[in-house]
Amino acid sequence: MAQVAITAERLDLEALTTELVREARGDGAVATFTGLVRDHNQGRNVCFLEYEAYEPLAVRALHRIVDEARATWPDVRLGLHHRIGRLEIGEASIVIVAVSPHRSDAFAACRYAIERVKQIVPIWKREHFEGGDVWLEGATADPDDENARQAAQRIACA
Amino acid sequence: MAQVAITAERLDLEALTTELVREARGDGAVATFTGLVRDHNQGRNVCFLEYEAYEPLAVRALHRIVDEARATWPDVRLGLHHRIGRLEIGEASIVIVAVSPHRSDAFAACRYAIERVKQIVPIWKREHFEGGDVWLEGATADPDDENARQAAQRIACA
Amino acid sequence: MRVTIRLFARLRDLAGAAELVREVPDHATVQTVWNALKSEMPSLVEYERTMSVAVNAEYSRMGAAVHEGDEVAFLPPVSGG
Amino acid sequence: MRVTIRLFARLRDLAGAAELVREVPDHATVQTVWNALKSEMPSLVEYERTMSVAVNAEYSRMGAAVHEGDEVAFLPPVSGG
Repeated sequence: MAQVAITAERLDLEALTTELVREARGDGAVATFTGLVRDHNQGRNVCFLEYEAYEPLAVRALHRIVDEARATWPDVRLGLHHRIGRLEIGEASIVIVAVSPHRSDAFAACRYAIERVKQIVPIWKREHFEGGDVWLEGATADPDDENARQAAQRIACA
Repeated sequence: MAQVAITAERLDLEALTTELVREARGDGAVATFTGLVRDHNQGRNVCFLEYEAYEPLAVRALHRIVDEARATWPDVRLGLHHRIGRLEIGEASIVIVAVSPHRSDAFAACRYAIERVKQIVPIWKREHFEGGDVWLEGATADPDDENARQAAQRIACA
Repeated sequence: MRVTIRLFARLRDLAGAAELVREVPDHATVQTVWNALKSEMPSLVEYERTMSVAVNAEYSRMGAAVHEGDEVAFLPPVSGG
Repeated sequence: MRVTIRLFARLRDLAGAAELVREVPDHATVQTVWNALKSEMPSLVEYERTMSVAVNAEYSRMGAAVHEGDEVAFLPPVSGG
């Protein structure tokens, strides 16, 4: 199982974790994050979401996040899988796993990773709600924006 | 599956998560923490660990942590399972799951919970290492120590 | 020379196409490609200040040179996670 | 009156018993119970400043009253997680 992936398949947090902790005899901490599709957003009743990615660039952006995290937390091993296509309410759109000797780094790297995903990974979601649909738009992706990167690092509470 | 538990059985993060996210149609974030037995500690080669609990008080202390977290993060649902007995290298001693509408609260409550477990839950581990064994001792448990609680809350980065 | 233009999410909806092939002058930059595209499809201009660009699936800049056969992508603000 | 004393982890090892039943005077407190115990087993005294106490599986204080049949626990610093 690849450390990073963009996939139309159902995500499997447990399999990704198993892969990362294999022979992790020196690691004492695993922090994970899972993003789920919610049934409402900004006052709208959501029916389902549709995720689209610029796949080759999205995979590179995920690898970039892994590299950035390694530079800050050298002992952390990070896995990130993002799903695309149609997702129903309650399904997982993203799973992130951080394995580390100590919990502090595992939590920080995991949190950092989800913040960076929202900043620089070329994925878009179209929300299908009762009465219409709308493309959600967040951050202008710029991996070289050091202010954004530092904001993610502050939020990570390292 | 109970929200909190002290058990000699192998822990099941996925089952606990499934239980907590059932009908979680308004929740978009799941943060988890798993503690694993490491093969070394303070320069010693660890063979295995043995966990002991004062079970009725430990269960109450876990419930207390759930209540404290609810007071700070009312939208978070928290699950904590701690294993006791003999644990081999790489096995999970604790799993914590925090489910929330938003990721910030999920991360904070999850981190808060593990810090509080280490402060106030009457569980002890005996480390069996190459050449002997030793009881590890951390914090003097005092649930009414507000300084300790606030320290946990600061670390949670709420 | 010929380049392939890739459009995503709402930019794709506005253009009515995910992929376009266009002739651009030699020594063109990403900016040249964009200028031609927005002349052709004025509704895209609202993304001019918020979009990102990529060349051959690497993030790039408006001033970057493009070459024969390059894939030039225009990306609305992202919303993954 | 009679109380049950519970000891855990290294306190248990030092005492050589997880559970003891002892007679204590009426109107005893947790402190009374502890004082009797450390007289009997002086090696336990090293935990006097770091231990926690519980009565009937609720955290308590040295000054708390104990009653006939209570379970009084002495807990070394914890190390769960």
